[in-house]
Amino acid sequence: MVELVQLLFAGLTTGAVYALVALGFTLIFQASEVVNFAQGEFVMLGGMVTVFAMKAGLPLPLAALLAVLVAVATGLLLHRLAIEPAKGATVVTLIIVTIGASILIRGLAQIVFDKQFHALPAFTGDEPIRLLGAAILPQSLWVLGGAAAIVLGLWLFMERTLLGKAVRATAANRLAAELVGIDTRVVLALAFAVSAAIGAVGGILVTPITLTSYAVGTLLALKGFAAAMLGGIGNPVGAVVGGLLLGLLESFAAGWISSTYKDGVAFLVILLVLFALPQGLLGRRAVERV
Amino acid sequence: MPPPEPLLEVRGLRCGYGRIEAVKGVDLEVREGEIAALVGANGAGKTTLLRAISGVLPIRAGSIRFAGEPIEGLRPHERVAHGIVQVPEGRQLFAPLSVEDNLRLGAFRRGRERTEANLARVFALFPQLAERRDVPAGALSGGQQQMCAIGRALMAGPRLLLLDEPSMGLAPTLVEQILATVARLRGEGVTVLLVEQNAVAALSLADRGWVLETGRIAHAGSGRALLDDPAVKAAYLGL
Amino acid sequence: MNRRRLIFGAATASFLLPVAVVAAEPIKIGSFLSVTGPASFLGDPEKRTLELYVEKINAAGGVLGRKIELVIYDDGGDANNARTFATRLVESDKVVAVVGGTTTATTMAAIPVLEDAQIPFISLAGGIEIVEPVKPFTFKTPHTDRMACEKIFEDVKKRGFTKVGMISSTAGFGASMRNQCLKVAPERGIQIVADERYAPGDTDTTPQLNKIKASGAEVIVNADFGQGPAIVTRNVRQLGLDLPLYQSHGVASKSFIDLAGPAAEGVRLPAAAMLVAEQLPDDDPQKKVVLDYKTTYESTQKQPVSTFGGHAYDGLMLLVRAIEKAGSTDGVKIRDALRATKGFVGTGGVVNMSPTDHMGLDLSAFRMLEIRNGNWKLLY
Amino acid sequence: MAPGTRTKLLVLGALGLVLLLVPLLLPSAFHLRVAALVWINAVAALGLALLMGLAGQVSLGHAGFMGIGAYATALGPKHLGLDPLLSMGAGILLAGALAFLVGRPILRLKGHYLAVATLGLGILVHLVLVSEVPTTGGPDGIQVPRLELFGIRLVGPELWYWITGITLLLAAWLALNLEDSSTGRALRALHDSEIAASVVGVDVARAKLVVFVIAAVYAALAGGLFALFNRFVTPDVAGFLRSIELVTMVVIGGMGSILGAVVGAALLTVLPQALTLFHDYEHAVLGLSIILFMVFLRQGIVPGLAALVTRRRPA
Amino acid sequence: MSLLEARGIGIAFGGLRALDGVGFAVDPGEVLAIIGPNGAGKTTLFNVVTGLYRAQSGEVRLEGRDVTGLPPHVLAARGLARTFQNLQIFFRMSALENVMVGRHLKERRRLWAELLGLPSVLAENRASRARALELLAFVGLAERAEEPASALPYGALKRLEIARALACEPKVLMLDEPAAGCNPVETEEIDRLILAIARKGTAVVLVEHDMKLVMRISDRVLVLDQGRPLAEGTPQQVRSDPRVIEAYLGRLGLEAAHAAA
Repeated sequence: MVELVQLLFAGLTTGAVYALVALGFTLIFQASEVVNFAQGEFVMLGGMVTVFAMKAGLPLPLAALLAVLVAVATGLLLHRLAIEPAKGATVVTLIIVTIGASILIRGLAQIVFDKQFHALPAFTGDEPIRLLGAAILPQSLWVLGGAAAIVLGLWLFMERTLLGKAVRATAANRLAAELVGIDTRVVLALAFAVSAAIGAVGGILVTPITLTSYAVGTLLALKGFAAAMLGGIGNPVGAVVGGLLLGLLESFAAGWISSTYKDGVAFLVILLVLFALPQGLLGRRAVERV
Repeated sequence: MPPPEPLLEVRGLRCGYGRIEAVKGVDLEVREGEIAALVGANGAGKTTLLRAISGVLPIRAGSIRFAGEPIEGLRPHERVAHGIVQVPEGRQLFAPLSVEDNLRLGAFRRGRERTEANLARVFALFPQLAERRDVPAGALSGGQQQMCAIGRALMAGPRLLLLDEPSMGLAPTLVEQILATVARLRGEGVTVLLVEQNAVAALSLADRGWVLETGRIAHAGSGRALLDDPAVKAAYLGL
Repeated sequence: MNRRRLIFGAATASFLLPVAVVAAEPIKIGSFLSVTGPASFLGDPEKRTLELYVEKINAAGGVLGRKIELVIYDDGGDANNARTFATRLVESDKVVAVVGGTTTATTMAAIPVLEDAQIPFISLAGGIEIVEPVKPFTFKTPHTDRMACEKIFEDVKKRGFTKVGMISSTAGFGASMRNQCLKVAPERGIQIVADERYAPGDTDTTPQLNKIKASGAEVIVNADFGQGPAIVTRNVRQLGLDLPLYQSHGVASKSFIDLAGPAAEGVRLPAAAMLVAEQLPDDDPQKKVVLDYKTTYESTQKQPVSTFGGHAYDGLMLLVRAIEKAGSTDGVKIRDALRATKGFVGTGGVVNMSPTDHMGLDLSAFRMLEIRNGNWKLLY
Repeated sequence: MAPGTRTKLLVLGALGLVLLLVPLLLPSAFHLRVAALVWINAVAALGLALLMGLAGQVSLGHAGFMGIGAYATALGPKHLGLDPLLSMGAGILLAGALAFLVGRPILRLKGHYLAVATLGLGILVHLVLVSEVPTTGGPDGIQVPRLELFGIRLVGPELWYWITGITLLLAAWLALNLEDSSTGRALRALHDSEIAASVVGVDVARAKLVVFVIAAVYAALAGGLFALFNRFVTPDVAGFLRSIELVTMVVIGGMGSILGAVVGAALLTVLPQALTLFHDYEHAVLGLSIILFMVFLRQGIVPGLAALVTRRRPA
Repeated sequence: MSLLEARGIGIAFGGLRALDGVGFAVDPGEVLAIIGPNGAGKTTLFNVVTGLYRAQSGEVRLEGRDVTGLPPHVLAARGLARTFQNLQIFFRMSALENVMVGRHLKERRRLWAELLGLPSVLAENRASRARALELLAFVGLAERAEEPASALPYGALKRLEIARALACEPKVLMLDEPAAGCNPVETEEIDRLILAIARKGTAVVLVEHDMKLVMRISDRVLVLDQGRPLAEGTPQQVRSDPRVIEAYLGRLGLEAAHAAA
C-alpha cells in the first residue's frame, strides 16, 4: 500500500510535466498542424532562466516571471522567424524546422548559460509530507497543483472566451477563420506564446525536483510527444491523460517490473494502445470521407 | 448626375498559384445593392478571383478598390472589418464548434451588443439553425451547413457578400431555397457577388454578370442579356 | 670530410638555435572531448583546463623550445563521432599525441585508430578496459571505476556492513561501474542485495529506492555521474531512508553538493585529493600541485574546480613531461617515456607507470570523503 | 528510351561521377573516411527515402534497424564465432524479419501516430542494446573484428571508400528500378490516396509492408557496413537522435528523390565536421543551417535546386 | 442473377442510420443512376459496395458470389471499379502514371525482378503504358498524358479518374457524381463517355445531381431519401412520381428533367 501510494505520486509528478509538454504540443498542433519538437526547450528555458536570474539576485517570483517572458519571447521568435516563413511546407518539413530550432535554442543556451546541472530551492521546503505511510514532496504538490491550474485555465480560455474560440476556429479551419476576420497570424503567435508559457511554468515547477541543464529539453520533447500521441493528438484532454498515464506507466514499470526496461514498458504499452486504437486513447475517430 | 461610385472596383487583376496564373487581368465593378454573378467553367478562375478580393490570395498585379479606397494591401481580417465577407466554396464551417459559436465567430470583429441583434436576425432568417444552435456544425446536413455559412458571414455585417458556389452539392430544392435567400438579402441592402456553377439560376437572379474564361472576362452584361446571348447560351449554359 | 661537415653542421645549428626556436613548427597535440551532450559537465572543464594550461606552457616558452598547438574537437558524447575525430586528428591534423576521450565509450572507439597510427593517447575516462589489457599506446589518468568500488566496499566493511543495494544509471559510466562493483563485491565479501537502474535523464528514482528499501540493504551505493546522483541523493532523503549512501568519484565536483542540497549531508564518496586540497596535511605530496591547479583554475574560469579538469591537467602534464624526456615528438619515444613515468605528482595521485600498468595509480590515490555542512570532509 | 530509364541513367551517372571525383579532389585518408561515412549514411537514407518519399510513411525509429545490422555484425563473430560478413547477412535478415513482423500493425497507423509507433520501436531496440551489457557491451560499445575476405584483410580508408561507394551505387540502382515498376507506382499512388489505390486493386497494407521491409534491409545493410568500417559500435547507432538525423537527411535532400537522399546524407555527415570551426557555436550554427535550408528550399535541396534551374531557363 | 446485386444494406454511424434496407441490381451494359437529396446515403452506399465501409446488415453479390465485407483491392480484382465524388487523384504522378496504376491488377509483380529492373519488368511497363495511353485517348486526354496530374483542370481530372477506373477492366463501374463541378459542355462529354462504356458491356452505377444527365443516360433510376429507398424505375416513371418531386426534384430540377426529355 505504501509502495503503491509512493509510486502513484512519483508517476503523477513526472506525468504532470509530460502532460504540460504534451499540452504545449497539442496547442501548437491544433492551431498550425505543426508538431513542435522544440517544445521541450521551453521547459528548459523556464528552469534555466529562473536559476540564472536567481543567481543574479532576483527573488524567485520575479525570476520565474522573467523565465516565462523569455520563453514566450523565444516562442514568438520561433513562430515569426522559422514557422511563419516555412508556411505551406509539408508536415515533415515543419517537424525538421522545429528540430533545427531545438538544436539552435540548445546551442545558444549552452553559450548563454553553461553546461552544468542546476537546482532550484523547493518553493515550500523539502520536508516530505506523510500520506498513508508514503513520503510526498511538497514540491510534487506544487507541480500537480500548477499543472491542474494551467489545464483549468486553458480550458476556460478555450471554451468560454471568444478569443479562445477563435483559436479553436483557426484549428478547425484556417481559411474560414481568416474569412470571418480572425487574424490567424496572431492566433498562431498566441498558440506559440501560450505553449511556451505552459512549458516554462512546467520547467520552473519541476526544476526543484528534477534539476535542469541546457540539454534537458530533448528527452522531454520526446516523452511529451509520446504522451500527446498516446492521448490522441489535437485533444487537450488526451494530452493531459496521456501525460499522466505515461508518467504512471514509467513509475509502476520501474517499481514492479524492471527499472532497466521501464522506458521500454512505457513504449510497449503505447504501441499496444495504438494497435488497438489507432487514433490514440481520446483521438477523434474520423470516418474517412471520400 | 454622374452614376454613383461603384462599391467594388477591380482593375487589371492578376493572380494565381505557383507558376500558374489563374486570373489574367480582370476588370469588373459591382454597385451598391446589386447582385452580380460570375459564371464560367471550372478552372476559369472564378474562385481564385473571389479569394483575391477577400484577400486570402495575394494579387500579382492590378488594383482592388472598395468604397473608393484601395484595399489590395490589406490582410483578410482587415477586409472583413471593411465589410467584405466571403462565404467560401464548400462552406468551410468550424466543424467541431457549435452552430452558435460558428455564428458568433462570424462577428469576431464586431461589438457585443450588435452581435446579439444580428444573431436574432440570422436565426429569424434560418429558423432551422436556431433549433440546432448547440449542435456541432459538422453534424448539420448539407443545406443547413450552407445556411450556417451564410449566416456566419451575415454576422459580420457585410456591405459586400462574396458567395462562392452556394449551391454546390445541394439537392435542387435546397438550391432554390438558398438562391431565394440571396434575393432576399439584396432586399435588405446587402450587395452580393455570386460565383455559381449553376449559371442559369445565377444569371436569372443577377443584375449584372460576367462570363469568365481561362482567367479573362469573355462576356459581360446584365444577367438577362447574358442569358439571351446565343454565344453564351451555346458555350456555357448548355441550352 | 664527413666528420667535418657534421661538426660544421652542429656549430651552425647551435648558432642558429634562437632563430630556430621562433621558426620551429609547433607541436600539435590533439584532443576530442564531450564538451556538449550528456557528459558535458566532464568535457567542459577538461576543455577549459587543456586550453588554459597549453596557453601557460606556451607563455613559458613551450616544450622543447616549440609552442604547443592544441586541436580540440567536440564529440558530443557520441562514440562514433569520437572515432571520426580521432581519425581526423591522425590523418588530417597530424598530431603527435592525443589527450582526450571524456567517456569510456568515446575512448574505446578511438583506441584502434590511435593504436594503428602509433600515437600516444592519454584518456581522461574511468573505464578499466581502457588499460586492461594494456595497449601499447594507450594511457589514462583517472582512477578506474573498479578502484571506486573497492574503496567504497572497503569503507562499507569498516563500518560493519555487508549488504549493499546498488542503484546505477543505464548509461556510460554508471553502467560500467555497476559491472565492476558486481564483479568486485564477492571478492570483498560484499553481498549485493538489490541492483536497480534508471535511465539518463530520469527525474525520479523513488520506485527503485523503494525496492532497495524492501531488499534489506544496509547501505546504498549509487554509480553514476551528472544529475542522476543528485536526484538519487534527494530521493533517498525524501523517502526518509535511513541508510548510509555512497556516491562515486563521478560526482566529485562542488556542483553535486549544490544540486543535492541539504540531502547531501553525510554522503560518502571516494575521490581525488583535489576536492579537499586545503584539508590535506602539509606533508602530503599532492598538496602543492592540487592547490596550484585549484587556484589557477578557479581564478581564471570563475567556476569551482572539479576533479575532471584535474584529469586533463594530469594528462597534459604527463605528456609534456614525456615529450621533454624523450626529447622528440616521435610517437614510440614519447610512449616509452610515458611508460617510464615514476613519481609524477598529479591532481589524481602519484603516478608510477610501467609497461604493464598504463595508469599508475593505486587505491591510495583515492581519499574517502564525507559531505558535512555542505562541504567535503576528508576522512582518510 | 523511356523517360524513366533516362532519369535512372542520369542519377546513376551523376553518382558514379562523384564517386570517381572525390578521391581525386580530396585525397587525404581522413576525407576518404568521411566520404565513406557519407556513402554508408546515404544507403540508410535511401531506404528511408523509399519509405518516406515514395510511399509517404514516416519512420522516427529507423536507426533501430541500423543498430540491428551493426550489432549483428559485431556480435556474431564474438559470441557465435561467425564470419563477420555472414553475421552482417544474418543481421540484415533479422532486421527484415522484424520489419515484416511488426510492419502490418504499425503501418496501419497514420501520420504522427505512425511516427510515434516507429519511434517506440527504435527506442526499444536501443534500450536492448544499452541494457544487455553481457551480450552487447552496453553503452560503452563493442569492438568489431576486421573483415577478412579470402585471407585478405580489408582495411584502409581507400578500400572502404570503394566498398561503400559501390554498395551505394548498387543500392541506388535497385531503388531507381523499384521506383519505375508496378510496385513503385503502387507505392507512389498510395502516398497520395490510399483509398484510390485500393479501389484499383493495390493491396495497400502489403505494399506498405514491402517498402518497410526494404527500408529496414537498407538500414541494416548500412549498419553492417558501418560496423565493419568503423570497427567499433555503440548503441548510439540505434538511438533516437540517429533516427532523427536520418529523417533530416531525407527531408533536407528532398523527399522522394534518390539523389536527394545522398545529398542529404552528405550534408548532415560533412556539416558537423565543417562546423568544428565554430567551436562553441557549432550547435547553434547547425540548428540555424537546418532551419534556413528548410525555409528556403522547402522541397529539399535537390528538387529545390532543380526547380530554380528550370525557372531560370527561358521558356 | 444480376451482375452486381446489393440487398438490404444497413449501416449506422454513431447511432445515426445512414442506410436502412437499401438494395439494387445491375446487369452488363446497363446504366443505373442513384439520386436523392444530400445526406440520402448515396455515397455511403457506394462505399459499402466497394468495400470501404463494412455494412452492419445486408449482402453484396458479384456474379452471384457473396463478396460482402471483402476489402476494396479484392473487389477490384473481382471486377469492381469506381470513381470518387471528391477527386482521389495521385497528384504526385503524371496523368499517364495515374492510369498505369489502374493497370496494377493486370501487371505481374515479382519484387526481385522489379528491383533488378529485368527485361520482363520493362516489357510490362511498356505494355501498361501503351494501354494507359489508349484509355487516355478514349477519355480525350491523350495530349496531356505526360503532364503532372496536378496541372490538369478539374474537368480533365474527372475524366482521368474514369480512365483509371477503366484501366482495371471492370465488369461494374461505379461513378460518384461524375459531372459535379463540370460545366454543361464538359457534362455532355462525360455523358457520351458513360454511354460508350455501357455500350461495351460494362455495367455502370452512378450517383449524380445533374438531372439532365441522369434522365438522358440512365436505364433505371433509384431514388434514396434519408437512407431508405424512395422509388425505383425508368427515368420517366421516377420524374413523374409525386413523392420524388416533393422530396427531391423541386421546381428547377423538374424543369431540368423535362428539358432533357
